[in-house]
Amino acid sequence: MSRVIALERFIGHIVRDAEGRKLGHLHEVRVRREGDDLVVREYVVGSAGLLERFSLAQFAREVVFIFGIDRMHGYVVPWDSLEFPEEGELRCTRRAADLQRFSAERPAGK
Amino acid sequence: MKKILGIALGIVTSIGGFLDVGSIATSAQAGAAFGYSLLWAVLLGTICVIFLVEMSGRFSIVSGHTIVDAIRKRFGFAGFIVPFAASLLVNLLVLASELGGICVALQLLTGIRFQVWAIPVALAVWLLLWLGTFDVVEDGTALFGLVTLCFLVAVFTLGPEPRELAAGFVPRLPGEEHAHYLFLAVSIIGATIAPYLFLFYSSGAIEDKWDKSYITPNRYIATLGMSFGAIISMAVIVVAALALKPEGIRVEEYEQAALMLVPAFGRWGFYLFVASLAIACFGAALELSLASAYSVSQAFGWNWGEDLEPRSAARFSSAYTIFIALAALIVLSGLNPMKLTLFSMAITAVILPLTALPFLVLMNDARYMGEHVNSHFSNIVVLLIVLLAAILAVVAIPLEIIGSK
Amino acid sequence: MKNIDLVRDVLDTQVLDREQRPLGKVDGIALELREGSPPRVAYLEVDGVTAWRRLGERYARWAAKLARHWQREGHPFRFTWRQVRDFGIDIEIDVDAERAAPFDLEHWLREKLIRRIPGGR
Amino acid sequence: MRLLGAQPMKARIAFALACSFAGAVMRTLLALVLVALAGCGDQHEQEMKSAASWSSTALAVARYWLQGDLPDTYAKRVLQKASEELAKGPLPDASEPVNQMIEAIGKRDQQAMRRLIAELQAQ
Repeated sequence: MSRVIALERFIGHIVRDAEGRKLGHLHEVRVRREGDDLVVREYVVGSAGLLERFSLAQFAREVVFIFGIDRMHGYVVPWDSLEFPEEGELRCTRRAADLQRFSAERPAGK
Repeated sequence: MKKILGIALGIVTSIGGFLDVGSIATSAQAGAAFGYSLLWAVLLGTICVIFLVEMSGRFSIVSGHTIVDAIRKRFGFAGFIVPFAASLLVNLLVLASELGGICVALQLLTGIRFQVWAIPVALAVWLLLWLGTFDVVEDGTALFGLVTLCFLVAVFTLGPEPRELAAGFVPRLPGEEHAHYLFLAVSIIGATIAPYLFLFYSSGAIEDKWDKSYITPNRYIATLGMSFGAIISMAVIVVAALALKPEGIRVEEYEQAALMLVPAFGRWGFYLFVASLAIACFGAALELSLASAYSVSQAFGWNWGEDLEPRSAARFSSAYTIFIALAALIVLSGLNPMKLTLFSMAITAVILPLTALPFLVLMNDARYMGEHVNSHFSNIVVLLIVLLAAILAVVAIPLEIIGSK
Repeated sequence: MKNIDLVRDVLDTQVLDREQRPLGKVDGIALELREGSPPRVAYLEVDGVTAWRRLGERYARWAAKLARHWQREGHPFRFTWRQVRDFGIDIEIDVDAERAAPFDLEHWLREKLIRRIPGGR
Repeated sequence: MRLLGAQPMKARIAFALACSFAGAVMRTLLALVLVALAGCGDQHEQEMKSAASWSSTALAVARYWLQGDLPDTYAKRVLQKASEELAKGPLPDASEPVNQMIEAIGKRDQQAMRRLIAELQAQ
């Protein structure tokens, strides 16, 4: 059974982990080109993902004293671990501790 | 050779675009009320606008995109729409001020009330956009804009004391009327760093199809053009300080400002002022209408371009048509054009961070800019001036409203 | 470019038609969530109402009410990744803008406004 | 492109200049904000200034008109405005001579104009 969702409406929404703890906001969706299709690999959650989206990691580090960037962090959620419910918040089926960390200093997967 | 011509033309263009109703009104008030002591505000604004204009040209050259286009992509529709709407609203107020400036010039000349002129003037601006091409608008504005050089000539005729003049560039507390001084400082900065200037410039670079060989010329055009514009703006302050302040005339209305060139030019002075006001405002009104229509089209991904026939860019042409009509309505409503202008300029300063900061983020994005990303120096200069102006404006506007009942 | 960041690189990107004419922006991305295999991008949308929906359902309703004046058929306009001819800073797709749904407003304005003004032809 | 990297010396001088300018701007504006917040707007003083300015405007217009430097329509219009503003303000008496100036322009009566200037100055 498959279902179609409007991705743009979930961008910026809060994601909670398996234990109900807040992981952060959904900021990026990484896809891979497979033939004529774009297939999701992972989701980036948390404020570091926002910086990544703005290509700001470099700039932010330079004005670290203004934004306090060292406290920014994020998680990489694999494609099979994020649920888009009909109602309510986005849920990650894993616990925060089991997820790959994502930091603005070293963009993961690069 | 062609490039040198281009540079020269660019410089002239920016003089035409730089001096507008905002600069004339704020500078005339500042000079009449506070002598040379607000010259530093023009300097501060000019430094910032040189950086911003150079950046916007560089951005379009390197990325092939206009600023609005790129801001929407980076910040998403939801993040983009609020600053965008705010900047359009301010553009509308400023356009109304420009149209008001032309109407006032006609009122000074004919004695017929300015509201009566609102519709003919709006029609004239619109007709030029409807029938003209980008070059006509840009170069025409530029050539006629040279009239405003008369303020510079007036400075030499009146001969200010150089040492006092230099002192005006050092910020100092005035003896009295602090709230009004602050408000004028903010309005001058707002008038100098008009966001439509760099939006227009960035679209212009695309319309003129600048390639990477224009990176260096772009720097000269931005620096020299904006500096010349600033010099004329400063000249207005100096002339007002020399011609109006000693008489005890404060500029509360354009009628009073119109006297400022008489000591220098005698009977020609009045006509030169009227011509400068009308032409500068007309040029700025053209650029503003275009800049606004550009941003709407670029925001929604429509086809745009002043060189297209109205028919093949219907949404673009409709955008400026509607925009000019709305501005004409504001003029018709009979708001005092001088007050409208000053407040539009101060509000411009308030929303400056909304347009300038996202732009700054783009300028540091290597995906767009590659090796041409901003230097730290230019980031910091723009960041500081823009934030400073905005914070001050937030303080100054309520104070001015309280002060003037 | 094998890996693409959907939000950064695709959403809100300028869409051009096959003759490089601006068609609109990528206002929405539809993901197909599949049982047992990773989600795929089903289609991309160019549609004002979709864009306004991102601010909230209320804005979408207003936009839809307004858009009813000029919209003909084929809304919202959708295209698949298969139709993408070039993907860089812009997305170029294999359609004719003049005949595509996002141009309804353009046609409507030509018809109702531009044509009635002298010099508009 | 990196300004600081490419031209260390020039950039350093520019930087020093910029810093001192920025410092002066900051100090002044901070002081201004404080002062402005403290003693914001004396209503009466404001009105006095405005009235004085309009009467000066009338005087200047009259003088320039005598020199033949201003067209009649404009001169009349400013004087009209000045008289209205004066009538509203704390110096309503000054509006009368200004009104007579408008008549003097209508009759192109230079003699009367000189007298009115003196009269207005006396106030």
